[in-house]
Amino acid sequence: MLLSLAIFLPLMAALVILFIPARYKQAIKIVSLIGASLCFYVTLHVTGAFFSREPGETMDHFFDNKVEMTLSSLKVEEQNALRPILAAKNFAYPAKSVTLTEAEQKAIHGLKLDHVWQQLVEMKLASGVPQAKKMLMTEYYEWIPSFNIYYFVAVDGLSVSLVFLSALLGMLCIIYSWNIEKATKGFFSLFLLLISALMGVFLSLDFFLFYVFWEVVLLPMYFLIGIWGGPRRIYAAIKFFIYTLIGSVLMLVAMIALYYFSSPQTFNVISLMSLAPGFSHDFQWWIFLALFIGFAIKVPVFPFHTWLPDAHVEAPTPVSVILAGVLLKMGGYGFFRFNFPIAPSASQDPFFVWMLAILGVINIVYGAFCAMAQKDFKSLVAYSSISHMGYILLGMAAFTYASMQGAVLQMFNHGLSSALMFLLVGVVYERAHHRRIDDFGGIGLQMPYYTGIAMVGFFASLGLPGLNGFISEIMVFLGTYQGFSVAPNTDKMILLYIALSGIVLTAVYILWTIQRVYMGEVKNEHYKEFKDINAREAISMIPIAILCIVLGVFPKLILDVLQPSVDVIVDMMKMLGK
Amino acid sequence: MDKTTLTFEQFQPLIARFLADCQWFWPELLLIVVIALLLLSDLFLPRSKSRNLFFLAMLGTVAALLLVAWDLFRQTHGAVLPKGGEYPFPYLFQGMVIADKFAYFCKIVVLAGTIGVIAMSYKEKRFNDYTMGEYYTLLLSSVLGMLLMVSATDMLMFYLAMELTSIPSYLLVGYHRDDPKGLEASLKYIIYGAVASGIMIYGLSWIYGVTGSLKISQISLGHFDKLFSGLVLLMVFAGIAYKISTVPMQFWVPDVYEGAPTPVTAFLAVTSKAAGFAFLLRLVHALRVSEALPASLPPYIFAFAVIAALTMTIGNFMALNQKNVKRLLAFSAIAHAGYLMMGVCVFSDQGQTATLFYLAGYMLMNLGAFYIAMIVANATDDDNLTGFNGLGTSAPFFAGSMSIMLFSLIGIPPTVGFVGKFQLIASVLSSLQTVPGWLRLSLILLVLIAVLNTVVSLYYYARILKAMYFEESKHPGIAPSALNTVTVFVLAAGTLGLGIFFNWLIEGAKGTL
Amino acid sequence: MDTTILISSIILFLPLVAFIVQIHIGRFFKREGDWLPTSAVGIGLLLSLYLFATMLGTHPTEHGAGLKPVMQEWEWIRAGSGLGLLDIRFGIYVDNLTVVMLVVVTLVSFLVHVYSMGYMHGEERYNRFFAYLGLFTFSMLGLVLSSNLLFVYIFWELVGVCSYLLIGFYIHKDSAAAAAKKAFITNRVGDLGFLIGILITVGVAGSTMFSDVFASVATGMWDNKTIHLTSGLSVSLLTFAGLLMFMGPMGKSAQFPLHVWLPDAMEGPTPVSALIHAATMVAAGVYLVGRMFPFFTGPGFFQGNFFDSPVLLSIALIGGFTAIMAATIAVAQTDIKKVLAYSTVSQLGFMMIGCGVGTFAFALFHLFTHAFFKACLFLGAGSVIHAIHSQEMCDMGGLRKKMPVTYWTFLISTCAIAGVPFLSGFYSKEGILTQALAYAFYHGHSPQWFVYALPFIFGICAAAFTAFYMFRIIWLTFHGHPRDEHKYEHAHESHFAMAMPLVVLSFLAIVSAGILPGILTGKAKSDAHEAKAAHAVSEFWFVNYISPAALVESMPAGYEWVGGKLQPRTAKEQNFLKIQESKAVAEMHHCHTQAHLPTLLASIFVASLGIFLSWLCFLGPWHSKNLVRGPLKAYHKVLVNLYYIDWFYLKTVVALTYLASKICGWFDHTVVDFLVNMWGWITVRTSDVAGKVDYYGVDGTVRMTGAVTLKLGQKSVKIQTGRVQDYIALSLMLVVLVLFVFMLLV
Amino acid sequence: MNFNWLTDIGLTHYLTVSVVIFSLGIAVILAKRNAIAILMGIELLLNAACLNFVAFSHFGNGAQSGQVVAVFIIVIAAAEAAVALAIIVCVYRMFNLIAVDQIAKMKE
Repeated sequence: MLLSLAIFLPLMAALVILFIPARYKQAIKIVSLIGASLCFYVTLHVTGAFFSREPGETMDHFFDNKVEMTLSSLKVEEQNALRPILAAKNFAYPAKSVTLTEAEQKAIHGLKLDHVWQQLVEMKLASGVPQAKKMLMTEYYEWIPSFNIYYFVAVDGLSVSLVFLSALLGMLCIIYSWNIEKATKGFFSLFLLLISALMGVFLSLDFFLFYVFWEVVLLPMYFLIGIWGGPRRIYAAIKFFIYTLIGSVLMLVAMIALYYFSSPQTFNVISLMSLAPGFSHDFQWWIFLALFIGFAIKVPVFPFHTWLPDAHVEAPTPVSVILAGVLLKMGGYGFFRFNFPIAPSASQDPFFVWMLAILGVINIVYGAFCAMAQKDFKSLVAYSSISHMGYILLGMAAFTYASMQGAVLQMFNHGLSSALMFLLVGVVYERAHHRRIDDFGGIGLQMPYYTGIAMVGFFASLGLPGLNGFISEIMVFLGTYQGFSVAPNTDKMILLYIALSGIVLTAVYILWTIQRVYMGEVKNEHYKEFKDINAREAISMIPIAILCIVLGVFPKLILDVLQPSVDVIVDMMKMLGK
Repeated sequence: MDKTTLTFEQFQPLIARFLADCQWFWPELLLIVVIALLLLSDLFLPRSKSRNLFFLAMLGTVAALLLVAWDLFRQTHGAVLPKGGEYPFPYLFQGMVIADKFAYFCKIVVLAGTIGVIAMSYKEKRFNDYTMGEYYTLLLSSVLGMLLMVSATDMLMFYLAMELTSIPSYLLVGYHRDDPKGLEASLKYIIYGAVASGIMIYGLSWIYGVTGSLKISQISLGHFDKLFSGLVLLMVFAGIAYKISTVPMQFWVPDVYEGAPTPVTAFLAVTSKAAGFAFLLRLVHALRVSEALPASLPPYIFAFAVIAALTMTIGNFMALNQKNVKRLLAFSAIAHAGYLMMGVCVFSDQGQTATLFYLAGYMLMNLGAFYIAMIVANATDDDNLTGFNGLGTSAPFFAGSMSIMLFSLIGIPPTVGFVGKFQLIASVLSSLQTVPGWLRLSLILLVLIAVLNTVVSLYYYARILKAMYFEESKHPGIAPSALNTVTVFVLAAGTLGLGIFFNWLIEGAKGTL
Repeated sequence: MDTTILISSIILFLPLVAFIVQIHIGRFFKREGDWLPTSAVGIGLLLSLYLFATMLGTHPTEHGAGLKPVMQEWEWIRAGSGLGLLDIRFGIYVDNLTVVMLVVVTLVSFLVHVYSMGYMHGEERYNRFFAYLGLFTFSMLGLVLSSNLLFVYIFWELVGVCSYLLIGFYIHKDSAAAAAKKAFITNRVGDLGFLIGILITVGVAGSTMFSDVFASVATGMWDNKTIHLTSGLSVSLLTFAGLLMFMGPMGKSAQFPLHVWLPDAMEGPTPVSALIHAATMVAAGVYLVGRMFPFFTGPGFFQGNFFDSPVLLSIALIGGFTAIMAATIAVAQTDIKKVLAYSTVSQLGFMMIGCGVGTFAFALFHLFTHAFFKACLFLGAGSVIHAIHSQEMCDMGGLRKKMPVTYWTFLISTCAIAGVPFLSGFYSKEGILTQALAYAFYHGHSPQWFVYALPFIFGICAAAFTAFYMFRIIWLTFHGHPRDEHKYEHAHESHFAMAMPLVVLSFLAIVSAGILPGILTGKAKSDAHEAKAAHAVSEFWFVNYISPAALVESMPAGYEWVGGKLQPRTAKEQNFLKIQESKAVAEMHHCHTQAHLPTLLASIFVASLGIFLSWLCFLGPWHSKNLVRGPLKAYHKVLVNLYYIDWFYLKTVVALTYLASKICGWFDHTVVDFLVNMWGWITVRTSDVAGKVDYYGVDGTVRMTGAVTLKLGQKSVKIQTGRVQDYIALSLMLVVLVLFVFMLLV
Repeated sequence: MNFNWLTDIGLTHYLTVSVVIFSLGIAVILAKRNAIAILMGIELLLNAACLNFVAFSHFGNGAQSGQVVAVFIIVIAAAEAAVALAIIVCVYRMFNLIAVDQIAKMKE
């Protein structure tokens, strides 16, 4: 029940806000804050389950009990018709396909049990998958029986980190956007809708449900950028919308193809994982490509990244914090949840491994160089996000325990550090009303406390040891070295060396920015009377800075959560590889 | 010439069967009564009062809808079924008309659409100084024609029903006698429509000649020369294509939709398209079932696929630069006809359910779009997109529902548009397994074209969103009216609701197989 | 928890606590909380001295003198399992070398804290300065104490960031900001090499612990591994990793290619220069080379042969070249802090020669002594600058009478660094030079004997130049007539807080090597005989404690995972970490004794030559003939421009990166921004104009696809001509088209 | 038995005549500018269909339904003509011209 609460609490708050007349701005803000903090409170409970000794029922037990329950709810003769057939079938992990013989088909059809049989097979397959052992708090209700679509929601290490991130950033952004005056009712209801859609994306395990939440994220973003954005906001909004729509329609085709080519036709991602080895290699190849493009546009990977700088430059600060902090992770999350388990043999295909490695390196190096060339502070931070996401691709190309875990951790860390950086830029923008880096100068003296937090933010994204950026980078590098020193892909080692140069390039453009913005003479008199950050900004920034430091010094905190579920993905791949 | 002449005894069972069949014909009969009442009342009512004929018309349509529902309920729960005659029950009146679940589903869709159109007509500002009696008469007779078209199983019945639908709509298009655009539209419409039905009936004559009967189930052209059967079927398809506005015969749509008064445009776009597709589905089902054709189905699949692709692309590309809202929605209607054709072209049960589902969903969202376009046109007297500027701030409710409609037309998930498009693409992809090699590639191409068209369509729909929310301009605001709010709310809630809880509609559409 | 581990962890974390408290609420304490970090480091100093005393006091067993090494580890990062396991552990490792380094770091840091109380008094961000000093000491101590190569890297970068913050302390000065950025980026380049070295080591040895790394070298895991860079050239992996790892020290200790940041780092306040560029940070590089000496030597280390490893040779050559280059530049500098900076670079070159030629003990010994007298020099220069508010030597002159304490302490340290006999500098430098000459003799018969002789030649010349430029400072600042009357009147002796450190440091400069060995060696000799210590006992106490054997032999076995908990590995007999006697050791001993006398004479001669020449040029007869304008003009110009290295970097590396970023920025904006830009009204209107092809080119593929789609939309709408007959004609045409397609297929 | 084209009028003759009428109708519709002429063209189409139905019902084996269809077609043709003329009158009153190619203000 906890997960559905987490998903729909912000939505309910949004609906409540719709009924408050627009002139009670303060009431609207308070309600939205309550909604977001409640959602964060629930997320804390969910994350708590991962730290406590007895984390509660895992998914495979859940499904075994559900199978027993559905069987016992049937009439007696139906039961003894189904039980033998069920026993005859093989549901162990790589169960390529589950087909019925002619006789069984007729028997089941005779008793009008097709739908029940379909549900039982799906559940048995899902409970066989190793990943199910790591999933907690499963919820499984019938939604659209005619297309075997279920409201199927669960959480594991990989998704809990991103759910925690989106809940935290959601709450902090609502605190930060306390001074939004233009159509506040619209802003806060859309923002809460966005948060609940994001929670939905990370928690849903039914492909159709995932796709619905994936697209629902699109709508509020379009309006948030389009209405409250900067001068070229309309252009940026439609550009963002079209880019993501191209990606998601390709995903739609892949989703439907998967549904029709899986033998007990299902949208259930976990049982698809069990059926995936059954697909032919080139079918998996095309599915991997379609899903890859869909997710790559969101990550943004090199050729599809041009929407990100525009969206960031034009979006208002809280929106670009959520955009950088969480939306970019949807793509990365998609790779781990959908691309690898559902197209296992295609993901080991040398073509894709090379593509991931090369695109990752291009992202890192090209992103860094572009960041150096930017005049606008926000687009600089946007390009730095592109550069940081390159590590995730590199980690995935290497496909070892350390590099995969490093990539997942990099998603979480980059979420924190880029969110913090965008808040920093927002603070400066609110005072100076412009973002041209060269016109800033000497802010360090004016606003010491702010500069302190800025140092934490910038050095976290620089990858300074002692802050969280370093942990994921070092894990990706170590993992990638392990991965690339093994026989098949030793010739990719040169790519690792180029990627390593990234740490120097990142240092260059970040320090150059710090020098131009925070240090040096105060260029124009107007900056003299900048006040230091007020309570609202402080509350929204300090938790993230503290998290950056804590995770940097004591990474075991989050690694214990991530390790089981990321290792299980790698084990599944290795098991199929042999 | 010793053709058998019927004696009275032989004639008697026919009359009995006819009277029994009438038991199942109540909705149509009721409509006829209402039409008659409307005509009579028009004589007595003074011009100023003719507006409230709306209530009579609305009452009649709602009653007809309830009757259809009642018939459906009766049929499935053991009512006494008419016996005798060479055609078993579902066939009424000697096999001319059928009263199966498919017909009932489509009748409900058509009647529901009409209710929306009637509500629009009541609110259309420019109708104030016209007598509405004739308007509603023409409207309901056209609806009667659609109800017949939907349940026609005989080509002649289809031709008659099509004419009964088309001819009143020619007049409805030109109802504003002093509006040059309206007249021009109706002139073009009648010429184009007449030519199309002429071609169709000529094709039918050839089919009659070759197969000896006009019953759909007996149409089997498999063993004829390919060119002849192709040409004849295409001529028949030309007629249907004119009705459902797909590629060969879609040129009339932009001008007529722009010229006609908005309620009539909505009527043409929603209900007549639904009736046309219903008959096309019935024809396709007949072709598929009669064993004459199954072997040679792939070329028909390919031909329809080409038509679908062309319709989509032409509809979407032409809509890109439109200024006038109704003209833009006209091209979007063509595009949606293209998507619907995707469901038809796969010749499969899955395709049929997907098309029916999309028809129902399309009725909701398109009616909503036209309704709000009309309200905005009434408020600002500006047919172009600029009429929508600043609607977001001045009338948030209508702007919100318009956004829901637009997102549904684009095919964004939580709406019925997405679910419909999802099922259409699913039906095409599911037929991949049963289709020969070369066709599989073209069907995948069709799906890709459909997907890219969705993205292209996003652009011009988003221009309305841009006008509503991103343009800062003084908008006069919309006069509050109970009927407007209720209808728009019902349509918007329907679009959104069906987007989330749509299982019952799929079961209903599946039931029609 | 072993007591030494407990003490060392207290020493380590006290400054960190001080930093955290100071940074947040420092400014509210009295005297803005400067006493907090100072007392933290002071306690650290006392504890280190206690450890140092225990080390000296322990009875020399047959393993060698000093503490028995102790290690304690805690789990940090675990990923994966089985083959792909990644297991990084945080650990503290204490042995003789660590204790010595602890003393050096805490002592100098404490003195700098005290000194900056005086020097920085009244500065605007006073409390923040002390916070940074605390963080710097913490990271330096962490670097010295950690038992794990990766944690050395982590503290390495932390030290880099602290130097960035300290150099950039005068935040309002643009030059300081630029200098800080330059320092951090150059260090970062060095760290890049260091990181790649670590990656390779982890790849081969499986873990980053020193014990495992040395074990992998000893047990021959690296033997047959080679890496072929280009088609022909293939280098042994160990050498490749060693050279890469040496890039770290090159960056940190400002060796030849990466030395450009050190002179600019003088922008920071003088105590920072003293702390960073005299004693601690730059010493990190030498400490790493010392700690990883077995790794750099390779398998030969465990046969006692430290002289045949290519890595060490290249270290020696780089060190040598840096020494000579920096010394020559120092001669031409007028800014007193710049001269001292270059002198540090040169002395570091010396230490690298020491490590390169095989005696890392003397190298560290030189580090030990250099820390004291260089800190004293810097603080002395600081008090001079503080007095006359200018760093240029041409404003100074004749300050002898005005600032006697500073003068005398400065003179002692200058003699020490110049290599005047019976002072600490002389012993350590002489030790290195003897070993360098022995190294030359050892390789005397090999074909490229000249290459092996280069370190010694560089060393001797550098020693000469050192003497020359150090005494040049003395003549220019303290002797001769005052060049700037106004500043001369204004000059005054600095008060007690600044003078005390000077005195202590100058005393240590004398004592740290000279007298002390006499006392201790006696005792050491007797204990050694009693414990029949196998190792030759040298007359310098330092070398007994920091010997290759002490480094490796009694290294604890480290930890392992037992049932999910970290337990110390059962100390099974690690015989491979023993150093067997071999022929090479005896031969080197012979060369060493042979080289002892000649170096002694050569270094004394060279030192006196340097002093005499500098007296001649700056105080004596040639004083008036300004040589700089005359014959030496060309050389002077080259030296002033620092051999144009800075200029070369600016023109190549920096310019190239800037150009690359400009290209990528443009490329991204125009060519790659290929989204379907349907929204561009401009494109719609201008695209109507035929022949606008160049506009598409510039507009980028995105906008082009957008424009093409819009154009298509526009053109296709034209077929709606409005005339019914056209519609009917078109429809019939389409019917025929569809029929044709239908016919074509079947 | 020889089958003389000229004397024995068979089904094919009717069909050829109807095809000729049909194509003439199409030609008239496309060629003429006057709306009423176009109407005549439409009538031609419908008559061609009528002819076909009657011919097939006579010669073909089908029951007499062909002629029933013909009657229906005539009725519908009449209805269509009436409505078309009504519209043309209104158009004439508004534009006082019925040249179809000039009444084309609504384009692209």
